[in-house]
Amino acid sequence: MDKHRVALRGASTAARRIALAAVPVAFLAVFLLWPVGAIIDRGIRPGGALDLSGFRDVFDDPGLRHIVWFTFWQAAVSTAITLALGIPGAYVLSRYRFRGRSLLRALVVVPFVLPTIVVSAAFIALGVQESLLAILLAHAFFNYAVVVRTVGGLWAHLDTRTEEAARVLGAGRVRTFLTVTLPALRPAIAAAASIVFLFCFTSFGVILVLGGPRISTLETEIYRQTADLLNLRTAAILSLVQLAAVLAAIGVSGWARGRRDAALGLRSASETGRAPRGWQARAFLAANLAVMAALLGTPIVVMIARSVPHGFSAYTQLRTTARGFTEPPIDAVWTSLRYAVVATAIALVVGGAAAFALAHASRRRRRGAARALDALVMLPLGVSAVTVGFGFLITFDRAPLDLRTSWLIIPIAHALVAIPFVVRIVLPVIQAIDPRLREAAAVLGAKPRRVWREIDLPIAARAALIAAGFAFAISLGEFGATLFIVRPDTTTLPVAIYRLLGRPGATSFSEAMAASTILMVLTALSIMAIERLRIRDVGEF
Amino acid sequence: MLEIDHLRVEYSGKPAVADVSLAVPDGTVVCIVGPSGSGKSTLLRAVAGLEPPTSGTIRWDDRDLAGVPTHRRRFGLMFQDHALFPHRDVLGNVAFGLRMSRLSAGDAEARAREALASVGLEGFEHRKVRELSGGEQQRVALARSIAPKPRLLMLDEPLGSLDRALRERLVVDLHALFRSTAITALFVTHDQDEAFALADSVVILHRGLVEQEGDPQQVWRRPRTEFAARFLGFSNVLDARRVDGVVRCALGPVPAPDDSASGALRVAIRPDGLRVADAGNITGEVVGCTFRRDHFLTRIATPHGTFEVATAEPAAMGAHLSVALDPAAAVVLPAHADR
Amino acid sequence: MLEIDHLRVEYSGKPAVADVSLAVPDGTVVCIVGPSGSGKSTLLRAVAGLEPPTSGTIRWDDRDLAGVPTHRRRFGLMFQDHALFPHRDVLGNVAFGLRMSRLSAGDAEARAREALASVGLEGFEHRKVRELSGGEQQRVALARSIAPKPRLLMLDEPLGSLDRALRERLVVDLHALFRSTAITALFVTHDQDEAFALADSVVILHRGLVEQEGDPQQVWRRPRTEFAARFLGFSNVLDARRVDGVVRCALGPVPAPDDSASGALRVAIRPDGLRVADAGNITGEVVGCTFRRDHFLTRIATPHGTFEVATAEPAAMGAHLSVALDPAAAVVLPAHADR
Amino acid sequence: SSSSSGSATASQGKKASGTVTLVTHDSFAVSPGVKAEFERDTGLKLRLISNIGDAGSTLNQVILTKGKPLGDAFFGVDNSFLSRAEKAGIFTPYVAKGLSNIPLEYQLDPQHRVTPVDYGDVCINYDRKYFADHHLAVPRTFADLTKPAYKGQLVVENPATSSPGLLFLLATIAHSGAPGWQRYWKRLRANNIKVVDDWSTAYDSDFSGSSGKGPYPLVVSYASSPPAEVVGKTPEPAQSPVGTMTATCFRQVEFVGVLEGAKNRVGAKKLIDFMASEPFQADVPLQMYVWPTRTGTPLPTVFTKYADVPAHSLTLPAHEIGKHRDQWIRQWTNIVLR
Ligand SMILES: Nc1ncnc2c1ncn2[C@@H]1O[C@H](COP(=O)(O)OP(=O)(O)OP(=O)(O)O)[C@@H](O)[C@H]1O
Ligand SMILES: Nc1ncnc2c1ncn2[C@@H]1O[C@H](COP(=O)(O)OP(=O)(O)OP(=O)(O)O)[C@@H](O)[C@H]1O
Ligand SMILES: [Mg+2]
Ligand SMILES: [Mg+2]
Repeated sequence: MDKHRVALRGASTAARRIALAAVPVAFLAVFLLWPVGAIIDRGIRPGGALDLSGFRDVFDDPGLRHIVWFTFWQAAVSTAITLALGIPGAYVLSRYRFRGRSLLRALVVVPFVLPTIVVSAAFIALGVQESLLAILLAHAFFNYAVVVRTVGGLWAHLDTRTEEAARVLGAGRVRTFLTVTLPALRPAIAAAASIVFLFCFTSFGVILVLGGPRISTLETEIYRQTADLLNLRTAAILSLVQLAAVLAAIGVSGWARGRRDAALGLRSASETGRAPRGWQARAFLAANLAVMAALLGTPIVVMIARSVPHGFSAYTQLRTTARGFTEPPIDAVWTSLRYAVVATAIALVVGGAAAFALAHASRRRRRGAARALDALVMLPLGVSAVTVGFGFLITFDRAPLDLRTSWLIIPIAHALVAIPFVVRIVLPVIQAIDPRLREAAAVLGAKPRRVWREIDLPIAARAALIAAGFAFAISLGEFGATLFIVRPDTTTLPVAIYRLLGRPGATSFSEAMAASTILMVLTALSIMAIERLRIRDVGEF
Repeated sequence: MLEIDHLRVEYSGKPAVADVSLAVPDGTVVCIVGPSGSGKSTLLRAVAGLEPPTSGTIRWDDRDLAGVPTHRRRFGLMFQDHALFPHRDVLGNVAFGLRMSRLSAGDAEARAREALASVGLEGFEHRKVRELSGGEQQRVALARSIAPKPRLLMLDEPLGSLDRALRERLVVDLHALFRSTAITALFVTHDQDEAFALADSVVILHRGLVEQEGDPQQVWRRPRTEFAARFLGFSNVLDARRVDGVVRCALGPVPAPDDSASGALRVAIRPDGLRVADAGNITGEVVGCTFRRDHFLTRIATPHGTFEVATAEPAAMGAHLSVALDPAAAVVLPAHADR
Repeated sequence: MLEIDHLRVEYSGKPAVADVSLAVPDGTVVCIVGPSGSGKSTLLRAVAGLEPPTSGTIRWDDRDLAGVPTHRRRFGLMFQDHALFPHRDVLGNVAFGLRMSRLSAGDAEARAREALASVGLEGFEHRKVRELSGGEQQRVALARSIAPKPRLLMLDEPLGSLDRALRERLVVDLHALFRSTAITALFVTHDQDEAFALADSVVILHRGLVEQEGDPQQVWRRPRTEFAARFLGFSNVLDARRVDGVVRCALGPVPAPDDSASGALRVAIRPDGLRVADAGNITGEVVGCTFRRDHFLTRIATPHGTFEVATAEPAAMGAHLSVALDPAAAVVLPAHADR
Repeated sequence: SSSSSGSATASQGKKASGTVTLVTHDSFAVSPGVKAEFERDTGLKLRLISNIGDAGSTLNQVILTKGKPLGDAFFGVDNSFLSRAEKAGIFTPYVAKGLSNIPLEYQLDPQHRVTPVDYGDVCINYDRKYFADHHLAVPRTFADLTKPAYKGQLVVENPATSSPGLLFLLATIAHSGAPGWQRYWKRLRANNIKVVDDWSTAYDSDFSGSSGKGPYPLVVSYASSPPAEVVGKTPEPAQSPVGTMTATCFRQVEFVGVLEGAKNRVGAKKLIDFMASEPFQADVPLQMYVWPTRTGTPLPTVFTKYADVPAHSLTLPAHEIGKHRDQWIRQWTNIVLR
């Protein structure tokens, strides 16, 4: 009888968890698995019968084998470089209090929205030629923010008490970091690493522009086979290979995140920050600022410089309807903002539901289902944009999902890319919440939904805002991610930039740079505004 | 009225509470004492519905609580490690339970302020909880659990990190609160003074089992097992025998209750039940002496074991002293009780 | 030797330690007591190098520690809230400091096991720290801070959540440890028994200032301010006057030290310095009586205030009793000392 | 969501209404006034669905959605992809009003599934200032480009990923013939040409004559690049900073067609009529930097003043291109990139 009742209670909370998990599962099934599945299906079942002979062709081709190997290699090395640069940056931006910190925190995300061409122009201006090195540096440039934000989101909340304990026990700063801080950050670092790895694994623009035509990866090859050659058979095989690789990478990262989700004493982010004390701290801060300036500042400076070759005419020009536009390019700002708001909302809802479902699932059994969901939410980063884009075309062509030419398809595509970020930034923080706090709330009479609202939500709120800022930036910059989605006649800012770049003439180019500068400022401002948001009666945590 | 019946709670197969039966009648205060790790916190957690019982039942007013989730039980629990909400300020923590009970925000705040004042934390309303001293945190936790006036109040070490003066004041206040509101309470403490000052009934827990239970004075004066005796400060325990109705130990005859069995027995005496005599029964050498505020605790090694004796003056190490017994202070126990 | 000189530590402008000067000679044990929030933990944190002093200096063997980072000071600190490493098991926590001092892994483990055994936690080596009871966690923290044998050991409430029997055992063990290794130690406790049992010198802190400092027995018997007296349990404080060299209070004459000023004075008496007499100086009504293990604490309201009196038997509420004073137990204090 | 009233039964004379949707790639553009004129004249609303990808991938998207097209008409197939489009059967034939004003040389599909809208030339552009400063003769012929004097001066686009890149490859094939072009590219490679993946990298950052001030004075671009460099500059220079090697030009013609399965066929036809008409044709040069196909359309002065128009552009038959395109690209890749 007792057992039965307890089981009943378990069932109702389990039902709640399943309902929570159903949101991301349904969204990703419809907007990712279905279109991708459809396009792969066309490739491997051209006439209705399964044709896997493509596999042999692919693996017999040493060129393709090399591409697979190279794709792994460059992604792994890029990830290592990004982590090495980004973790100190995360520390500085989450633990030191100094003037201009919030601006800097917003600025590090700017690379995410800059067109690859701008970056490559900057790298070339710096004397870095098209090469492998250029690819690695550019990957570090783009993904620095991923590490800073994913890791910093947790770091800002870590209680310093255990670090102090280690110091008192004779551990120096580095030792303390390695033995106490690092294990606590492990889930966040593993999360950042997996995102960066997947980004580099499927990176497109950087490889094309900075690698030169001699370097190709699975992603560029899939693009070529699909978009240029319409060779769906080979593309499908390559997509499956890519998928397998991505799943393997996700598996490794899940293992690296560790099984034990130790609750950490979390503190308000405002309490853990301190002004740098002592010359070592100041030197460390200075070194990191120098890295940021070199890595992030240079391209930005080059971009701004090239937007003003003859004063600000390029900016004023954007207010008039240029050749090739049906409206002034500056109007794209509003379109971009509107899409970004919708995309961010979708990503927060879907990613948030996934994060909470995962946080609860990992505490008890059902690890198998949890792992599957965990991998599923990462998948959007591991699937070719061209595969998704072409998949959309052939799946959403009938009611009720005749979305191919609806504007909604664009924010949905942006949200797909942003969801992994939301999950990876929010989940480590939720998992670190001491379960005793939830128990205390329950004892004080809060029912489960209320516990969630009063404990999980406010504590994860800051992380969610960080994730929201990121989602917003992803949507604003959306370029590489959704290049292949058709769009109705509304133009987003990056598309306007691309159009301007696609036209000959010096003025078009400086207008493109001007639009990029506007995009950058817009991004920085939006992120700062989002992170200043305060959810009512939650206060600042 | 809370009734716990043959409760057993296990953590991964190992029992933390092995088999506890206990009743807390309405309006009474029951205090649980016991060594570290004996299952006190686990017992409270099980009553609050935070740990599922492995077996046994917990009932409130004859209703089985098995299917009732924590937030519906309307029990209060002050956690041993406080579990304050780091994202709320002091007032927000204390007002939390009041808000959950659908009090208006204004009323909740007023009552929270009252509760804070009662633990001496006026003016701390808007402090961050992580920036409080240990004792201040504990008082916030206490105020938080008391403020919503739960029908059963459970406190896990409520005054552990407070200084004596403040603790005595709060003991008096809690005592008044318990009496005036006829609150039903179950609390855990390591401070036996506190336990004996506040409780209507004391329960000694040992390895997840009830070792002894009863009226505080009764328990204090007449422990029934060797474990309980040692736990309550009867640090001198020696063998005894009952011969012809008289119980004798190395220190002399001891008055025995009628019901004690004959044959091998044990006798337990507190340090203040022994004294240094000019001609005691046993003589030994002083091996230690520490100051204990109002007396010295002198350790004297004798052929019958080492005795702890309360003395008014410090004793020199190595001195030879005799030990005598105040027979009224001795308690007779069955031999080979557990441990 | 640790020397603290006019130390001041502020949190966002408010002093937690206002002005403390203190010396801990090599091989001595200094105990800090004081009410909740008086700055005890902050003082220890400043000595450990975890809080920067606003002003004042901290020296070790005449060397100013201002520029020396925490991990180079080789001081041990047991945190009030333990601060155990959640990612390490019990053994990993205790061995941490040993590994930092470049001990081989094997040696570190052996010594960590030893330290664990000394706090009664054999067999707990591979438990997760989150799955320990409150007292077990505290013991792990204690073992962790003691194991590396730091040159200055600071303990913040080391035994607060342990039961009396275990605490007494550990007090004895700590005492032996301090003596045998001539360790220099600074520790904070709320338990005055503990303070007086372990310390060579006791410091009473109040609002970030040293209220009184000295030999434990001296401090216990002769508090110098009303605050110290009340803090040490002299709960009855009444006005007195010195007239013609004799100090008199409502309860009668009191022997006074020669140096006490004349005019308005105060007299402080512990509950056990008062007794119920057939014909005491003052008569009042019993307004409360609580059991205190070995006595009853009876509160008697009289025209001169409410007195707390230790009585052997419980007193009936409302009964009229007279109070008499044991003059030797009274302490004369200056009037209007702080507070 | 889109289109349509009276779609199936519509006849030529009837006034159409609703929305007509044009699927296109990114370089399609029309000025707002001209668009409004179309909407006013026909009562149709013109909706654009554009793709950021290049002409090839846009075409492939249209092929993928055959039968359930995203719109009613498709603009953006050029002569290099025409045969693929024809083979896929994505268009239905329609003879536009005003086709008679378009020279036959542009009407590459005898069945009129597509209607030519504009043409242009892909040519090598050069940086006038560079050659003047270095006292170097401007190269004139394909052969010149393989000379040591021009070593390391040319940047070209990858024909696999870029449409001007492909057209320039076709130019060399049209010029040198079947096996000859391969030898030619080997020599080009030996002369240190640079290959990049897209036009804007080549032109905006590698070419020295653009605002990018890159290191390469020769670039594969368009005959319209010289006028484009001048647009918006005040005062107008006497000469464009960029010149065109007219002997290297390959002709590109862009077409529009009615999509098979279009919901608003009548509208699509009206749109095509409009695109062949004078107002639209006159709008083409400054919107898309190409030349209008309709004879007698007035050109803006920047075009007449600054563009060097080749007397004879190179061409290849569309079916020829269609047959060999993939093979040529593979061969090119092996020669130039491996
Ligand atoms: N991080 C902090 N920020 C701001 N104020 C603090 C902080 N830590 C402590 N305080 C305040 O400083 C004062 C002294 O605190 P401290 O922790 O030293 O007290 P304590 O003597 O150890 O008290 P307890 O016995 O309760 O632990 C307290 O009033 C406390 O509220
Ligand atoms: N989450 C847990 N998982 C496994 N074992 C646990 C857990 N919590 C407690 N225990 C073990 O159960 C036993 C009882 O723990 P409990 O916390 O109830 O002790 P306690 O009587 O409250 O002790 P203390 O006075 O030290 O707080 C202890 O041996 C403890 O190690
Ligand atoms: Mg406990
Ligand atoms: Mg403290």
